[in-house]
Amino acid sequence: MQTIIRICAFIIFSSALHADESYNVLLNSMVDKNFVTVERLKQDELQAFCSQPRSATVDEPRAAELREAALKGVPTPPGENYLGDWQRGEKVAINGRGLQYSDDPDQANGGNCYACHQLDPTELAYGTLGPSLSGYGARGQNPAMLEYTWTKLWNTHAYNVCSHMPRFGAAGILTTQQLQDVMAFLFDPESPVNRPQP
Amino acid sequence: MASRIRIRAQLKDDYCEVKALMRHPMETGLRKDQSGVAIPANFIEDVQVVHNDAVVMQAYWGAAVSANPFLGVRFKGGAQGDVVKIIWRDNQGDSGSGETTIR
Amino acid sequence: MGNWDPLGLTRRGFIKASSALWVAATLPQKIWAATLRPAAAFQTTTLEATFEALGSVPKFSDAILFSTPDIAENGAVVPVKIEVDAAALPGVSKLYVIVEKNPNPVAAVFEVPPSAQPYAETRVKVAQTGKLYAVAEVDGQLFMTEKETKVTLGGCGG
Amino acid sequence: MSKGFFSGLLATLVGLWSFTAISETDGVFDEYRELMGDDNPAIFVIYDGEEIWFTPAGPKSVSLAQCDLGLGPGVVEGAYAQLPRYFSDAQRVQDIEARLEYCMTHLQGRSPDKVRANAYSQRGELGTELEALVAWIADQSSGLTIAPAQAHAKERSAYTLGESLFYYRAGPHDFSCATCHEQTGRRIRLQALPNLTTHQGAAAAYSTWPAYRVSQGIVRTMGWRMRDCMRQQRMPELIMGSEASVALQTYLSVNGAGGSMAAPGLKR
Repeated sequence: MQTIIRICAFIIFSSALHADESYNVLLNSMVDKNFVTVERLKQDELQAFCSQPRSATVDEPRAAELREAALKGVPTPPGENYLGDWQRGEKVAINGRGLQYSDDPDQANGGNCYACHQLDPTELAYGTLGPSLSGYGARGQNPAMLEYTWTKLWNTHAYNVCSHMPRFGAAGILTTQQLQDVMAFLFDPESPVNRPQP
Repeated sequence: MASRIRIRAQLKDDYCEVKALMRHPMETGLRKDQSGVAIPANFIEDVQVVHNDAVVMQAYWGAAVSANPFLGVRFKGGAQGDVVKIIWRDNQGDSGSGETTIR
Repeated sequence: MGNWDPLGLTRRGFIKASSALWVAATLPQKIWAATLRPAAAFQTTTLEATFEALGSVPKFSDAILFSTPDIAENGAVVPVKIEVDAAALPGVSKLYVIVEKNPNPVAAVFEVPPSAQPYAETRVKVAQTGKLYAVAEVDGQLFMTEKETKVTLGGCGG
Repeated sequence: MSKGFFSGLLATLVGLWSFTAISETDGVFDEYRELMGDDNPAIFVIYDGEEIWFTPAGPKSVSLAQCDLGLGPGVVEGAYAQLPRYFSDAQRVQDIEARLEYCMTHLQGRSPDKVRANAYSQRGELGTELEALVAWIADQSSGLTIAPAQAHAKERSAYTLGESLFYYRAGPHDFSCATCHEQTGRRIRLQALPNLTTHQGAAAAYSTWPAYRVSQGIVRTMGWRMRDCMRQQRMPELIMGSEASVALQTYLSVNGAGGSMAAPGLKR
């Protein structure tokens, strides 16, 4: 029993060491540039947990803890108002700027949704790292759907702990208003996302 | 500086195909450099393709032609071993030329 | 994509093999023809003004084959190729490449002497998604073909 | 937010966001690439690189002709395909950029800070000395097999480090290299993304850098590509020839080993 504990301790310790080594190497290999500093190289718990190949075995109890923590941090939008203006939301979805050292920090960040998702079916330049969201509104606009989607956008790890989607709300990439607008872009029947396929 | 033009001329069925790459920034005058200073317009305005001292294509370009421009033209009457020459001149008065033989 | 040796010479030692085909830029200068650069046509800022500067709005013609990609990976370099069917439209003396939404629509003009084929290939900058026109001039009359090219955004933020 | 109420529905809803793979990624730009043809303006830069290699420079006014790229002083042909490798004089694993910096500072007596500061073209510049040298040196390995040295312990640990850096998530977007390059057949916007964890993907990517970037009109190096990927990940600026840059390139070259060098490539 004690041996097992020791082995576990060793595994945990050595993987922590490993992450430390990566961090130290990165710290010595990078320099601050414009508004982006080496502070960003520090990992939070979730980032450290998710820095392994997709094929790696997941420590399920720990994953459950992290999901729970992520879910707890998701606020309800002001006045439980999930839906903003889809036209503004579309601009957020198209805009890929923000938080790179080459970007203007005074401009609003974009969501860059098209980098990974299909949305308006007439837009050809969409990525496939994430699933197609064309016709998303047809999946229903009930309270459960709204809350689910809001949570997904705010902190995707509440559902899928090592998802590669950014934590748009939790990490402060988009504002609450921008997120409400993106929600409308996804759900509004008038939004091009929900136009019939050409 | 090494040559600023690369040309190849090849005999096809009933014409000679000339393809050329020129080394030139083709600046529009609308771009700014790192420190925000406008980069002056600098682009090839005139290009001539000459075969046996006869002009077989005269091109006039604007700043919208891409950087390191490519030119492809076809003319009649070329024979293997003939010399094909290309001469360019830009809006700042710089010029360049090069030649090759038809293969 | 990586294999770009146009002369079929390389592999390594591209330089050794092909240096004979290179000439330094020190040849006798210019054989400039008696024609003049159509400066006014390069300065217009709208399609209408451009056609006005050329003399008229060109008529559509199937004899002009115009190759541009439907989607361009990058607006900085969009390949264009114009080829006129000389049997259907003989006597072409000039070819124009026009990009509708550029600050100055006229990108290139090619004067085609009788010894040349009505054929031109180059690469142009296309500021945004829009139409490109290939115009051919025959005895002062203008003919054209149009094609839409979509300029896409890059992946990682534009 | 009221957590419990909808929890029964959650499992179903999570499924809604689940993945439907789309793999028609290739082909979108086929027509564009066909019209582009094979003409690569990198050729001009290759010539510059050769000239620079043999031109005396620096306080010591010597050329790089005695620089050892791993196959002995002055041997350029085939050297690029075997990098990164361990160099006993420098006592570290180096990529082409770290090695050139070493030769410029040790043979030519130049300042390392200046070499690094002028390494990559900035906006409005049309190519640097380093970019030209790398283009020429890579061309001298064209057609040869990617075969990075892995005999030395430090070469092997560079690979292991590179692998862990590849998966290292950080920054406001939680990105790592793996975010975009761990799956096959995906694309970002319209750009196809190589799966760099596979031999095929890594070989295709590694073999075609340095590359002429048509969008920038200049030749860019693999080291620059690493820096730019880090920028896109919202990370700070990666130092040329740094341990992280070399480790990541080691990870890619070893994954791509056996592929055939075809650089300088031609890219968007």
